[in-house]
Amino acid sequence: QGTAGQKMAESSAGKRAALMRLGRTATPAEIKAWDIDVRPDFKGLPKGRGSVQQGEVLWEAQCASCHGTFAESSDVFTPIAGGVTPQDMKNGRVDSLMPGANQPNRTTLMKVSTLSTLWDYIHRAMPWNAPKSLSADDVYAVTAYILNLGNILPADFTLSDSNIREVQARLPNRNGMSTAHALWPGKELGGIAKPDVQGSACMSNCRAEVVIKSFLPDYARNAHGNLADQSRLVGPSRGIRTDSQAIA
Amino acid sequence: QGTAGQKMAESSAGKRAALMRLGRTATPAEIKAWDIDVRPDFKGLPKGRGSVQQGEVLWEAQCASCHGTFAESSDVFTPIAGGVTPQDMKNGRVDSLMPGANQPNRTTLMKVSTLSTLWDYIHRAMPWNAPKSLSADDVYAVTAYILNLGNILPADFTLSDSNIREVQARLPNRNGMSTAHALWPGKELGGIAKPDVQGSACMSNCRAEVVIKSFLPDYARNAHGNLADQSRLVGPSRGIRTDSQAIA
Amino acid sequence: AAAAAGAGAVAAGQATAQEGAGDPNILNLPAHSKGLGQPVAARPYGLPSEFEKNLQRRESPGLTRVGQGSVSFCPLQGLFGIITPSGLHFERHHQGWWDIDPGKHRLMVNGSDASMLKRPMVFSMDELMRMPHVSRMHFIECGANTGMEWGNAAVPTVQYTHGMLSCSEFTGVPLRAILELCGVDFKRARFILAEGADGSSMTRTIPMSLIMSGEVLVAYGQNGEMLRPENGYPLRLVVPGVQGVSWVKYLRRIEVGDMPYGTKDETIHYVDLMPDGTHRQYTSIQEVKSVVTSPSGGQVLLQKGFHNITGLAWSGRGRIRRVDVSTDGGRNWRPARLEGPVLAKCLTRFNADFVWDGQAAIFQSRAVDETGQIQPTYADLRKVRASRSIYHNNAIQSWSLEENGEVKNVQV
Amino acid sequence: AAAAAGAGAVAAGQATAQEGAGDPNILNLPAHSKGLGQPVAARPYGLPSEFEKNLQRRESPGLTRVGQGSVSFCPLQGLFGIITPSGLHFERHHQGWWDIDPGKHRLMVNGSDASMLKRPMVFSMDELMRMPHVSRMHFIECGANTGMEWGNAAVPTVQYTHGMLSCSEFTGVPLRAILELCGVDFKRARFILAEGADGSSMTRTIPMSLIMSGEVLVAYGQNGEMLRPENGYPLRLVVPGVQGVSWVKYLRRIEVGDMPYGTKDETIHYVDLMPDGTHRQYTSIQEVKSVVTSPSGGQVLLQKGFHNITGLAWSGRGRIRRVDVSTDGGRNWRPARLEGPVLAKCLTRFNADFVWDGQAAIFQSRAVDETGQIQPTYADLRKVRASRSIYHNNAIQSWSLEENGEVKNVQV
Ligand code: HEC
Ligand code: HEC
Ligand SMILES: [Ca+2]
Ligand SMILES: [Ca+2]
Ligand SMILES: [Ca+2]
Ligand SMILES: [Ca+2]
Ligand SMILES: [Ca+2]
Ligand SMILES: [Ca+2]
Ligand SMILES: [Co+2]
Ligand SMILES: [Co+2]
Repeated sequence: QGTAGQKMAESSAGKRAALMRLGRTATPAEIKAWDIDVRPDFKGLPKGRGSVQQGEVLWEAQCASCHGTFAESSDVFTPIAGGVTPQDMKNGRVDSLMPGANQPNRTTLMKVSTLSTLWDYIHRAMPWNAPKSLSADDVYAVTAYILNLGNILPADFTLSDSNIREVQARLPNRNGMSTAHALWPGKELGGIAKPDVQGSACMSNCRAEVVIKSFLPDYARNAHGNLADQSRLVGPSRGIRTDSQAIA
Repeated sequence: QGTAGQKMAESSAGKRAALMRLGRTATPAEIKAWDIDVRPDFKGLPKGRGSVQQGEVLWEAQCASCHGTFAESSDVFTPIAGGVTPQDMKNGRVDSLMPGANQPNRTTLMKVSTLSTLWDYIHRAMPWNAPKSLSADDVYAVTAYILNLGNILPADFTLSDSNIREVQARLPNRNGMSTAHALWPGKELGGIAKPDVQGSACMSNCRAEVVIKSFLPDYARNAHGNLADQSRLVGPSRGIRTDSQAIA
Repeated sequence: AAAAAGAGAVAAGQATAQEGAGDPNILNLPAHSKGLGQPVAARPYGLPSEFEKNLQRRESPGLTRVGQGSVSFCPLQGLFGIITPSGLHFERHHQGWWDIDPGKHRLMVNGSDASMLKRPMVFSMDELMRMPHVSRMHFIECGANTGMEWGNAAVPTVQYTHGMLSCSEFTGVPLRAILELCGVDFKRARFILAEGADGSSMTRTIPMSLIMSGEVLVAYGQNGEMLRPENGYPLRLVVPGVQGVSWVKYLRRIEVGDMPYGTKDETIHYVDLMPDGTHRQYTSIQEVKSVVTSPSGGQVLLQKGFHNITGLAWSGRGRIRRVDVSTDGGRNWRPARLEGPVLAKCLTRFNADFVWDGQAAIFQSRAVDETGQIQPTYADLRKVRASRSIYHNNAIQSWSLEENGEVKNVQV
Repeated sequence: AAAAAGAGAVAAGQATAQEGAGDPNILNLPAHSKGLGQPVAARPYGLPSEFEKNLQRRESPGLTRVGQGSVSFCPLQGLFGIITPSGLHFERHHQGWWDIDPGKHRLMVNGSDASMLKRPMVFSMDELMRMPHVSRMHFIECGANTGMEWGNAAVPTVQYTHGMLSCSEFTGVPLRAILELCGVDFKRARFILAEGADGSSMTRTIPMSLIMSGEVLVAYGQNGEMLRPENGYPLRLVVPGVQGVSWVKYLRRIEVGDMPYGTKDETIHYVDLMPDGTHRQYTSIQEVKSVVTSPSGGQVLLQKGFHNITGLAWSGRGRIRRVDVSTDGGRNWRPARLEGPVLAKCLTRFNADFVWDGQAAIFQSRAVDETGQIQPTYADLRKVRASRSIYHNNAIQSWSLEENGEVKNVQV
């Protein structure tokens, strides 16, 4: 005891070899248990099938309580169905996303451009309070039903791994995505190098007059509890009182 | 509402003037209430007096429970009296601080070099559970009694603001302090510029053999609770078990 | 309507205007000067003062409908420096948070097909924590931060306008090193999928170029201790400069592949609606941005005279180069002082002097990053992206100081 | 005597040696992957995971006799990076800690006599917090840290050998600016007395030269929020590089004067006994020092193979320039990697590779600061200061790794 070894300056090869002993090979069963993602090219999609009608049963039993019978509810989240037209399905672009379209909500079906996304997400995360409880066939069925609620699939349709690419080609917003921007930190997506918005470095007399274009309305100011209770009790300022007494 | 003023680039004079409006002059009564320190030259010492006998009464009522009747106790803190000799009082240096003196404790009276320190501290902090409750006369008295317990003052002595300098000249360790070191971050104390200890930059074969000169004994290893409970539950290591089962 | 309470209406602990012998808080010694306090380790893990309870993370009423799929905002109005206290770090959960047993947690690395790597692998926390690690300070900002303000001033305080922002020292293993251990074919595998272990099993595509730079960390440490459960204990991905949703919490799996994954939160959400009706997909970088945190909306200045304007600046593209401050709504600007250290993809605290003469004022700050990007005005931003983008609002924030001392959220 | 439990005796959550179909922690999805978690703001002020409870501040049994005049040590063995979580910051109280109402707290500045300044003043927290402030990261170390080890190896873990050490981002006003407001005569007033408001009303003399440098702060912020009560809420002095006892908590008063004050904690304690029987007085600077925090005493390495040696280095004289690591008790050294940022009078985290072949080893680290001071061995230190100094032990720490994986505190 007490003699000191000589373990100086390990070669980087020695270090690498030692590091290589950390971790182990994943078994096929383990990969199967966790590798559940489905890509836009449907890599990862399990075989299976489910009809709109099966989906309806499932929806009403396990989904409608949160999302509404017609997937129209915004009780727990934004609506899933609504806002898309047969014309959109043709173009692959959703008109109600255009400015001034007066569409009150942006629904899931207005935005989703890849069907894999819906399938993957329902499979991994829904029902919200029991995620990963659905079988692959269940997911096919309920996805078909959602698309039926959006008038994208007919009521007698059965969605499966063999026809899903055709259904992808019907998605209303399938052509609605762009990666022509500078907000991806790499060149993997093409994109553009130069950011699209730039500010001004002007230091004096930068604008003729300053007009307040938007002023927080009183109801919004007072809708966040008593602001006096959200500020420190010492310092240069206090929180403004917005409790019922103060705003009476 | 909504027009913006021009409050640009305040001159540093303007800023200074604005800063000068922060804070206010302290009133004499306020300074009196808080400026209680007593310096080594006795600046700050209030007038007053107290005898060893008065001090004894006070000590037994308010101090002895923690420090012992003879200020010898280490129940709550290190002993206050003990370890000094008449010879020390002459030299102003405490022999029992020398290496090999075999003094079990370093008492307060062995170390204190300035009497102001004792007076100031008792006045501001004692009794521990009721600090700042003693009058100036009380502090003179109990200080006198402590010095009497250390055989520095006779039993019939009365300590006061007018004789305290003479008592300072009797303190056993009054010449025991040095500021000839490099651990004061400034030139205010003289000191020395060059640190007194320096290590070695040797990188290889720095010592012929490595001998373990001190090894933590088992009783010390096991005297800090179960070390297994003091270490994270994951990571490269675990805490060693030192509970009664492990060391049985 | 509400009658705004002015400075006079607030009872302030000023040392000014002392009358008579003096302040009773000085003359009558407080209990803590005359008694014995509490012992050490009374709280083996400490907490803030009872007087600091007002600084909490809070939800914005009406923004979300269920707490497990919601946001709590960080109280930026009361914070100092650049480190966010972990207890006040903003939260964003999609299916609720968990306190996961780290002894049972695993990280798997696999490929979208077998040719992407030599060996799919599994690591325990014990093993990950044995690898060479780094610690780095970085901000994390939700892509939807300030999202409620795209159209108009909508919420009252900086906690709600900008509070999906926090900054910590993160400790972990560069993901690159882990991928190298698995023998990843970096030529083919240009993307990774990061996947969490919670109910949502959050998935996001991360660019390999960012991983190759060594910046992306498989992190377990945050501000000196382990990640908090709300922030992904025991493992989360740290993707500096990129929006928070990519910093996958409860990280359980990394898949390497040759195309992006089009996950729910990069196809249906976290896509930015442009004026032509298309959505920008895979928008990730949090661009140069800043905000004055004090004075800020919902505050009432107590007095005229000197005030310190303070705020935060950050950029997902690198270091902050400078910050300018305006007190007249952007007509005139002057440089702010940057507090050090100024680190890449990290919050930078700035300060500027302000002497309040009692007149109205409009506070703004404008950051510039090391790539030369300048924070835009709302007009600059909307000219290109209109106002329906939800995500990536980095416009200059305006706070209007009224004559009664109240500060309000406005847009100019 | 105790039978040391070797590596095999510890149940470890290794991902290695997987048999059959695979790890049940992977094959059987955990509850958190199949359910709904907790909502945001379930904890408006968050806390660490339940699994982190072992990392606590703790007293060292037998060191002190009463909790209000004691020390709790920071669990360095489990920390990452340089920021100390405020809840784990070490504590040293002399008369207990308090949670003081900041609205009633005052700071007074006066002179030892009237000629020292133009105007004795009183400030409220409201006013102090309006002044221009700075935020800086600094370590704080008790002068008595490692004091139990002067004579021999005495305590088992780095929490007890080195745990009177923490590091935070502090926010506050340079004391110099406050003294300038009071019109201090800097020619005459070469010292200040800092005084606290607790029962001990802790007093310490601070050199004016350090204040003139702008480094000394009247601080209210710590790691982004207000100081914790245990650390002096609402106001403490920050004296970078200087031992913790000078960082007066609950700061109530600053007196400027022309001589040092000889207070109890600079005359009877925090004086360093030298071999000639004199005490060094006003020893303040914490000299260059470092310690390996993992592997460290009381730990058991789980496995042979790669390990990351990690630790902390710091110097009260400025930045850390380099750290060397030895695994053979100081015969041979190699440079460690410094994690950035490397800041003055701040902790610096270092790392070094170590491949454990199962043999015994002795870990050491040795720091060098920007002034060229090199951390000494115990022999170097004792040659000059012997072993009764109590304070300012900055010797190189040795940890002995035994063949069974246990690490023990030794001195070589
Ligand atoms: C207990 C409530 C609940 C139940 C039951 C539920 N969901 Fe959901 N669902 C939600 C919430 C909340 C979200 C949003 C999650 C988030 O924040 O990412 C959501 C999101 C979705 C989305 C994505 C929508 C979008 O635009 O992001 C789909 C698709 C979906 N649910 C389908 C289903 C299906 C199919 C079922 C039944 C099998 C189901 N849900 C059951 C609450 C529920
Ligand atoms: C309730 C217990 C208690 C009582 C009563 C008490 N003391 Fe103390 N005393 C202490 C403790 C504990 C300390 C150490 C404080 C510290 O940690 O700084 C101390 C320190 C001292 C010291 C400094 C000793 C040194 O070496 O630092 C002196 C002198 C002293 N007390 C005198 C007195 C006097 C005089 C009284 C009565 C008027 C008194 N004490 C009453 C507990 C007590
Ligand atoms: Ca292994
Ligand atoms: Ca004033
Ligand atoms: Ca896959
Ligand atoms: Ca605004
Ligand atoms: Ca004085
Ligand atoms: Ca040792
Ligand atoms: Co988000
Ligand atoms: Co101390």
